[in-house]
Amino acid sequence: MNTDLMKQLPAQWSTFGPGYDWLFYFIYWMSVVLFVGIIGTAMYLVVKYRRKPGVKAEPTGHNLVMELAWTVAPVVLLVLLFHWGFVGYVSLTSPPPDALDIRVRARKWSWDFEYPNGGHSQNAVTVPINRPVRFVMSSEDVLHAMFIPAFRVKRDVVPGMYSTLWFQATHAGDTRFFCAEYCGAADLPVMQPDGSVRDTGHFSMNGMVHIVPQSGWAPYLESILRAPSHDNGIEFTAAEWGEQLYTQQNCNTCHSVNGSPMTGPTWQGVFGHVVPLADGTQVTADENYIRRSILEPNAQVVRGFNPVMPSYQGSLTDRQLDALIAYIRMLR
Amino acid sequence: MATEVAIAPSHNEEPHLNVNYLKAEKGVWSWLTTLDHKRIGVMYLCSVTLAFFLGGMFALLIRLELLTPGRTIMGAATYNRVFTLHGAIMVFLFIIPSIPAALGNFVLPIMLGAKDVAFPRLNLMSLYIYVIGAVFCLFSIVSGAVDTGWTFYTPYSTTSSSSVVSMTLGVFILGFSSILTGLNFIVTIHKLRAPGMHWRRLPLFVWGMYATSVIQVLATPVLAITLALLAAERLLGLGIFDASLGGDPVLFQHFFWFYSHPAVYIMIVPGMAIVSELFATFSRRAIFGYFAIAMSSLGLALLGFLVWGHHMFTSGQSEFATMVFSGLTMLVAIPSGVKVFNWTATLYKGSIWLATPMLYALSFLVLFTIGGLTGLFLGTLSVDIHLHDTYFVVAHFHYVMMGGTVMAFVGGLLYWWPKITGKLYNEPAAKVSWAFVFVGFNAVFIAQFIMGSRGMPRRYYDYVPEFRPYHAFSTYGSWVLAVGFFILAGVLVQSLLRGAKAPPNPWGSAGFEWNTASPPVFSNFIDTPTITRGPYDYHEATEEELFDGFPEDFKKTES
Amino acid sequence: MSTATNDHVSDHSHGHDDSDGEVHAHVNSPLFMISIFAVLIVLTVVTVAVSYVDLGPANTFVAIFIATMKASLVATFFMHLKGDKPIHSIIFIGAFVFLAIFLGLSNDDLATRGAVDADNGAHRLQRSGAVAPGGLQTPAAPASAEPAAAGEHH
Amino acid sequence: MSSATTTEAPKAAESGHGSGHHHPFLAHHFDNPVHQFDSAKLGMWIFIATEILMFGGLFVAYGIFRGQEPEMFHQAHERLDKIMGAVNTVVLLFSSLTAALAVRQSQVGDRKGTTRWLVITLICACIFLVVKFFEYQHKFHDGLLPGHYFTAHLAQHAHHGHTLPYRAHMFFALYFMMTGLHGVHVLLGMGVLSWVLKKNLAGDFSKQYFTPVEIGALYWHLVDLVWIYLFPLLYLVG
Repeated sequence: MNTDLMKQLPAQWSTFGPGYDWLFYFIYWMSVVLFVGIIGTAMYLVVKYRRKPGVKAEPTGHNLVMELAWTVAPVVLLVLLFHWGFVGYVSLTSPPPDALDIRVRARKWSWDFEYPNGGHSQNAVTVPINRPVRFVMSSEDVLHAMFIPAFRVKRDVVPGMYSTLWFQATHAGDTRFFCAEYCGAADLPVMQPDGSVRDTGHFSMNGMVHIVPQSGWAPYLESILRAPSHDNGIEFTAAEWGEQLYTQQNCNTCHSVNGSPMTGPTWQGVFGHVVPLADGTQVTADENYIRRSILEPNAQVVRGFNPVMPSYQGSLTDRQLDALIAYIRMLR
Repeated sequence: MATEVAIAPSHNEEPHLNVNYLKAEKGVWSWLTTLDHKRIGVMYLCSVTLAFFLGGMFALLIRLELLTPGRTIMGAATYNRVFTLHGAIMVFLFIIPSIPAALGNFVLPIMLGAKDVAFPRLNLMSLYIYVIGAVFCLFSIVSGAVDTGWTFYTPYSTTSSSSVVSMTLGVFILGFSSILTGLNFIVTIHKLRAPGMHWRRLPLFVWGMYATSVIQVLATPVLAITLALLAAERLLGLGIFDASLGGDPVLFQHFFWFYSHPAVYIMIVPGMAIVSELFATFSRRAIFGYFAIAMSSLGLALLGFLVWGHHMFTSGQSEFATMVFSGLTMLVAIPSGVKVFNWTATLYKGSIWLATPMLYALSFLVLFTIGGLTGLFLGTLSVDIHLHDTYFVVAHFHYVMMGGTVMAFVGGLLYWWPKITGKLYNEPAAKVSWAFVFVGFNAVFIAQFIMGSRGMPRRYYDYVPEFRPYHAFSTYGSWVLAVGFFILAGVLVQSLLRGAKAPPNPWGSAGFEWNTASPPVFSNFIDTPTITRGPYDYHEATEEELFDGFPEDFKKTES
Repeated sequence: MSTATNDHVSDHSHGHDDSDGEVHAHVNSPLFMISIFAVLIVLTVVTVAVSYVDLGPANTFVAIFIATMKASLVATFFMHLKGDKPIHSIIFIGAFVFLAIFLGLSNDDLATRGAVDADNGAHRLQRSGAVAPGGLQTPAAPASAEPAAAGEHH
Repeated sequence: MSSATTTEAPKAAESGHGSGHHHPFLAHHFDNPVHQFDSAKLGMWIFIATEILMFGGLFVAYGIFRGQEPEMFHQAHERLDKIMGAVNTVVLLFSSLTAALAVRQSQVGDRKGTTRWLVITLICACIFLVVKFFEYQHKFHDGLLPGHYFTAHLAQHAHHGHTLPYRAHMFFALYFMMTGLHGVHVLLGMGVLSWVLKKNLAGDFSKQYFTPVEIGALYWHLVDLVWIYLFPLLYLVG
């Protein structure tokens, strides 16, 4: 095993990192010393006083001083640990007032990040370096938790209340965030557009944190409101963008594009057709119907399906909605 | 001791009181309706062993699935059910009843010089309640299995389509079994001590059982009401824990951990209790700091009720509560440390016999020390934030629960095996099994410490490829561990079938339970014993006398 | 069992049972018990009467105080804690101590959320007023809904 | 104050036998009736402690939610019937008295008296449940139900022109859980007391052995104790 594999902590990329790592390794080495001390002594005694013919154990005495010592001595250490841990925790929970707020919405099993200018990104978040960033997080369904190992931060996302988490990145680059609070999994693997099959669930609720230099921050914010571009600089068409959003927004978790029904109806050949609804009526799948189905999914549920889709109100811009509709239209 | 004949039977004349309890009555029915604490203990032992086997199989499946990223042998939904079942079975069906209800039931009354526990009918009832609860838990497997994790956190558990109600009902019922065992032990310890068995002469195993029983009695009812609320939440939409109805999901965690943190001490304190006995017996020396060890058990029992919030540092709990809980959590280190130091001091100037039970006791010392020290990381607030809900936590509690309790359980099982079955087991083979278990265990969980602190979250079906070496190593370790347990099973089966007949005191222990025949007679003692010495008075006997009988004990019967 | 029994009993019942073989049961006179009952009824009347007077938060305090008085009477006399072995009283009071720990440390969290970062643990964002998703949705019928009830209680 | 005394145990010991022959109720692992009685009573007190913590969970939930929304609790509690609650309180207190008297008669060896007081206790328990039934019926009718079934915020259930806030279902969730669990305990208590009554009628008890009467009564007092707290917290102050 190479040495990197044996390292106890991942690279640290936030202002919390140095203090955290110091305290972690302090406890680590303290534990090593205590472990070697205690277990070493015990093993030495086991060998030295192993059973020998004719040698009898000596009666046990008392040693009040020693007993008091090992009861009281740890207290000093514990108070110290508590103090350091507490100081670290206070800074972890006290975001500076000028922190940049990013609104985070968690749902089974994706993350949505909303930036101050109203733009969104899914399952990947971009933050500027050397600037305090505060995540204001909420969950629509069950408990989730935002965990960014490189920043040494974690906080549960609880339905019905907001929770916050802040950090200041010190290093440009990409690192991963995870969902750390168990939130289940889809019953069946999900067909990907490329035909592969993949499971989704708690374990797939991770993504990348892109830390960009200060100079890259404003251009990034601007870019998220526009359609993405191909490598040659030509902007995506609406349908192409829609196809990208289909996976980015996890529509593929429940909707296929090849005609097979999943948790939700397939998108293939739906546009312009008459759709039977659960309440017995019918509706023509036009732009308005699709738009409404994305924003208020449970208003008009297709017959044979359960009203389980979360609302995308607020997580898609108008232009993104148009792009998705264009994509569905193309699947006609 | 007065010259007195055997205690006459009461209304029930059938069992032969002075006959080996295994043969006192015949037939399956006599087992199913027995009120004898020893037989009930044996039946519990079989049940928890079965549960351990089942939980262990699920553990092997988990490790096998995690051998490679992505799908190895099962889908994600199945994986979630498997790890939930592993946790729920191991916690509720195995660890909690293992030492108290199985071994404790067998040896505790004998150690006290009592003929039975205080309420034999309740004792039998608790076994049947356990079986009924287990049936409900296992029924959940066929009815779709539970995928919530053993913690049943809301709102996932109130919205999950899996069979949560069957499992919670099962756990609810199991709780009553646990309460009855605890209640029975407290009364037994208070009321059924033999003449001369003062509180200061109680074996440390009994002190540990006493502390455990107090927790069982005080904490388990809260689990019952929590699960009742959870079931009502699912069935009626009660709303107490459901944010969409104005409730508070975090409140569920308070309710759950108010039981489940003390439950951690229901699991570990009995382990410590056994280890105290083993250290004394196999060092041939009174335990150092008897009083400190006894009181530290009670201290742990009390502290167990004050620190539950340390499971919730990142949960959205208020910063103030988090601080209070962290401070209180630190205190747990003190009684734990007291025990470890006293055990180590017991070895000093002893005559240490490295029989297999002692090897398990020493493994307990090593592994529990690691488990305890890694607990310091998790109790320290800021450090816990990064480690919470990662494999670091998984490794930590397995070091305590498995490295601690299971090692002690196996050690205790082998130690009392000759007493329970009247047979000796193959010592060299048992040593081999110990070596596999010890090495395998460390291989499984050391890797998990490293990947956890490097950011691998727990309860993950799939993982980023970076973590693959650790997972693979851990899985290989699980196979070594499994081999160890299979050898152990072979040793025990061989002993049952072909084992040599055990003398009354094969270890030469000064413990009172070894004064009885192996296996004990139906009423434990032919004469009610009078206790004239402490349970660790090794200095009062020579090595030969230890095996043949304490001079003190003869003095009193001859008088 | 002669000597053994004596040892036995005096040992395990904490020296309480000096007179071997006596069931230590207090037999109160019926009149005494009826007078306890009368006090309980008076206390019930008082607590109901007080509930009609608006004392603010003191109402709760008075109600719990009177209930505790009643409970103590029942436990002391009807349940014979008086004159009984002290261990029974210790167990009984001990249960309440652990209950107090449960309530105290849970409330310690619930009552102090949002103390450091006002948005953390809040059901509604301070600046925008947005209600956290997944929480209580005020139903459509507006007549009954308290306009800002959802989650605003810290 | 007097004491019921057993003299048999020491005598039995002197004659060199276990005392079991003289006491058909005495289990083989106890020395004498006192020993058995004390053990049973200790066990019952421990059981009472578990019951207190079990109900305690609900009281904690009550305390937490009430602390968050005292106003809503206050509005909601006004929909409970104080008079019915008070009547039930008196009934339960009286039944507690009669249970204690049953124990007392048993202690002095008055089998008929024990029967009389046990029957009265059971009648009180029935009255309690009947009153409870009418209360529940009224709540059901008014839509004062927990969670999804709560409809009292709708206009058709307005009470003197007032509708309750939607969140009031929390109060009723707690109300039904607490009184429901208590009701279950009343039923269990009735079962226990009926069993004691049956044994008493069969003549199983004596001055030396009245453990089940004592234990059953202790359980019944516990049911009363819980109600002593439920009544003011739910009906009086909300």
